Amino acid sequence: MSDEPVTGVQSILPEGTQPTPMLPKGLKRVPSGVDQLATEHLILNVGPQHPSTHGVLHMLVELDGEEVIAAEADIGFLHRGIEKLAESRRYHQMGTILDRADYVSGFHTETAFALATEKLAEIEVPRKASWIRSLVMELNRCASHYVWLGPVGMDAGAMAPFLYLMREREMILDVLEAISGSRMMFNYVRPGGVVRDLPAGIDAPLRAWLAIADKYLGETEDLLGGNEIFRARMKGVGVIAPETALAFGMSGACLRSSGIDFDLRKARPYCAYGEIDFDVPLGTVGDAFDRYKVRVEEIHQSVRIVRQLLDGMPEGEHTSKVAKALRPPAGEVYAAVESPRGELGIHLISDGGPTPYRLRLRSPAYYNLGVADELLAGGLIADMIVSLGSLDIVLGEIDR
Amino acid sequence: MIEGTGWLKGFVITFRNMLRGPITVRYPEHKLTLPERSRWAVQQRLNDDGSPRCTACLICVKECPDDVLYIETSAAEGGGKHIDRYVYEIGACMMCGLCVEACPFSAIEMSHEYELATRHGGDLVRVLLQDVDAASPRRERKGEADA
Amino acid sequence: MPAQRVADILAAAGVPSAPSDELLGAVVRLEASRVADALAALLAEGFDFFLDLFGTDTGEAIELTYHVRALAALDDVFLKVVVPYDGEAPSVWRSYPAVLHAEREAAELLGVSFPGHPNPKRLLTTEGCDPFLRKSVAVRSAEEVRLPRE
Amino acid sequence: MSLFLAILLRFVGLVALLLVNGVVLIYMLRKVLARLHLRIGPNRTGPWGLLQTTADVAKLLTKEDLRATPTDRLLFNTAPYLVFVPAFMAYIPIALSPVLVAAHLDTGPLFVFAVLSMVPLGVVMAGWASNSKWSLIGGMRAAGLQIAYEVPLLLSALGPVMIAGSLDPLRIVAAQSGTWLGFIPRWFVLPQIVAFFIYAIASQAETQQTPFDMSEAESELICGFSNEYGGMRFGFLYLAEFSNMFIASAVGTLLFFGGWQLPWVATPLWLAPIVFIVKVYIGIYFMMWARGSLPRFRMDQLLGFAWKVLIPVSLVWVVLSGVVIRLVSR
Repeated sequence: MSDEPVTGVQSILPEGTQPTPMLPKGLKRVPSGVDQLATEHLILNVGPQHPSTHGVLHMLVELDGEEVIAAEADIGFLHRGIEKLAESRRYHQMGTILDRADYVSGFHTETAFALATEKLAEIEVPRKASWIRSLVMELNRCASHYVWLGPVGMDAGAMAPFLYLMREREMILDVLEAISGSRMMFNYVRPGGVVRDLPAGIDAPLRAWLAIADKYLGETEDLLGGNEIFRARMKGVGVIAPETALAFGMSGACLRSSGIDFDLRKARPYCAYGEIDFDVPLGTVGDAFDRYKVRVEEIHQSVRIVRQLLDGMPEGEHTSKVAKALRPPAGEVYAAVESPRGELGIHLISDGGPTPYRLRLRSPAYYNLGVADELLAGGLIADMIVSLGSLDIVLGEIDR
Repeated sequence: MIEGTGWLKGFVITFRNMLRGPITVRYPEHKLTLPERSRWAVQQRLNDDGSPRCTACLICVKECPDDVLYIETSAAEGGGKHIDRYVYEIGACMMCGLCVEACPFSAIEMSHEYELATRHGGDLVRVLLQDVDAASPRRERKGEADA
Repeated sequence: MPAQRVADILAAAGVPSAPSDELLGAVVRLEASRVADALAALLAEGFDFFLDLFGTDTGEAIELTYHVRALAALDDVFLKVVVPYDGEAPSVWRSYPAVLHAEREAAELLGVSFPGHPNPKRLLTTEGCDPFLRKSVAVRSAEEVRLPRE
Repeated sequence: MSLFLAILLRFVGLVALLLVNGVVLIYMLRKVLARLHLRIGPNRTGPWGLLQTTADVAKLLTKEDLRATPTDRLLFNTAPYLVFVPAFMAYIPIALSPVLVAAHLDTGPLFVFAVLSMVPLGVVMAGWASNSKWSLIGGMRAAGLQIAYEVPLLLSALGPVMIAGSLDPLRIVAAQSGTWLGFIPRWFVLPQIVAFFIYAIASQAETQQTPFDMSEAESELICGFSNEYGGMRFGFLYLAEFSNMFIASAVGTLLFFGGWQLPWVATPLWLAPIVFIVKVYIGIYFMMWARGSLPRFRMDQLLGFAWKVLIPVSLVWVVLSGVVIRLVSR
């Protein structure tokens, strides 16, 4: 490394060039010409303290009246350097920071890391541990989709579904708390298995949720997808063509709503998914309404998966013996899970030490958000809010 | 735009939910029962006679990712260790439970104490043990094999 | 797909590379200056899904890893290039626009540059922040940042 | 009684009605929305949270009067009053009973619509003077919306007026007394059902309730034109909104639901105001119910709906009911 201290934006710019000002790429700053009036474009800062940016996202948009001409996502307000911190954590401690990356579906990040470590250290995972992981991940997927579906209804102005979905989400979080000890920061999945077996009596609250999940979700579907205003707001808004989705590395429901059938649970089954029967819903148009439909159907499928997992939960050990001070051999692995937002990958490089040499979190929402600059231009402000919401971004995971 | 009856259905659903009644828990009067595994503030587990189980082995201190535990020890008069202070900074604790998992003597546990809001910053630093002799690790290990 | 096949594809496009099959999968190592050509060739061969770009400080240089996938055949390929500290690799956004954010992130966190990037601003950190994914930048421990205990 | 005293009494009465209404409506909105959303609503201040809005008013009144430096001082300060005063004036011809009315105006509904059409002026003023982009967009939206929905609102009121043959609220109500076939109240809502629906939609839009809460679409514009306001200036904007709700429901009651009259029985004079208020509050409940159940339109869809659907339908309806009334009355 050079002795020169690297400071400022100059470090990432070629020699002699000046940093560009913070303005959107397609900025025009010209009279609009639409109505032959000398109207000037408006630069609007949406966020980082805006009710609809779902966290601390900052959107810089250029407006002609209410029409969005250019937009640029500005992220990093929640950057905590998780990838750097991971280099000083031992393997069994990693859950504490990985939970905080994607804070609405911590189990997925934890499991991705556990799978990567197990691959690297060649640890066998008991069958029951895999099933428990699948169970908690599916529950977590439902909780995450609930907390997407509600706010996206709020983005469109409907407040009721949000609060109704909180009711169901609470039931799930109670179950997750009973299993792991915490409602969101679980720290439960470890390399080799899970920390503790499922508690006795977890069946009852889970079945109680399973009994109402489809019915109550149906009510929300009537309130949102069945409502003409909501349909008018979502249909044809934020259309992502399949080529665009692929080019921007989108995954998860955003990719599937564009009609591309790719789900890691089917493509590369991990945990218990190889033994479970479920469908992968697909969209056709790739607009915000398709993303809504795909995610709602995913909840129904998750309910189905949870029912199967609960019925067929195997007996046995919940974890294999793993040394507390795990030192995987030097090497490099990549393991991924299908998180509620898409392919969440952990790229792990070990040098044989007690902590990872490098841990890279392939964050799905980070890549899904990449399309925003292209997606939002051309719509109205209201469309921008809905399109952005329909991407299901979680800033904790994007900024890491 | 209002061609369908979906919006009318919405009215029916919100009304039905209104009849279902609130789900809010009126917090200070009513409290939820926490699951047994709920992780909240760390507390000491004492023996039946009130003596600490802690041996001041410092494993929990080393394990804690946030470095919220702190033990000051000195040599006890009759040999062994004397715990001057066992300090727990609850304000920095994230209740991950790693210290409890690591403790070989089951000397600490996660309590269900969740009402942690306080008016004084000083309350966020707790002294869990003060001026007591640490338990002898050998005796504990025999009695508590695989505890 | 074995790494040798990937190397053949790259060789046909005139990019020399060193393939190896590792625990990670098919890994191909090549010159940093040729990475844009290599990825363009892979895109033409059906590697349509860009997963990730990230850098690792190996202690001597920065190793950039490009992870692409042929979605239909479910083949993963890892391209690895080594650039010196404060060195550069061409931006590959014309093949994969997905890399736009990742290149900005790698640039600021590892102190390399990507000529050809259309919007080379900082992404996650603010002006004056060290490229802290380098090993030479230490994480301050909790003891260092903590207020002194009384 | 001297003229001065009479005027003073009426003025005080109106102010009291408006303030009490505001306080009660805010409490009611919170409770109704909370119940619709499985919540409890305010329940800490006073029994059942009854004093919550009183506490809020006290808070707003005692707050520091802040104004950001780059705002236009004169316009910024006057805009809340320009919004509030028309809302206040609209109470004048509202007849709670045949005698309980601030001023008996022959053109009651017309007067209400006329003064309420001044509100957009204040809203645009507030939006522009705030020197905030969000406020500006909110103000422009509110103006566009109110202008668009004023037309169907007026047209929908024409039907009942044509049947009654008068713009006088007393005569409109009087025309709705009695029954058809002995048990159906002669309320204008039945023959004028289409006009009633148009009125309901347009008044929901005029009072800026979901699904028409464009100007303060909180998920888009945060707080719209009232973004930069605080303290009692914000209180005035807020109060005007709630008082408009009352006006909209009250005018609807006068035009379509027989005003202060009970169906089937003669209404004693002392009961009339109570009947009227109850009817108005039932109307307001429906407005709040819609607010709690529906998503929000997009601005262009909203304007398209007003100009392309509501106005043509109401025009056709006016012609149709005019012809029918002419034929029936012959």
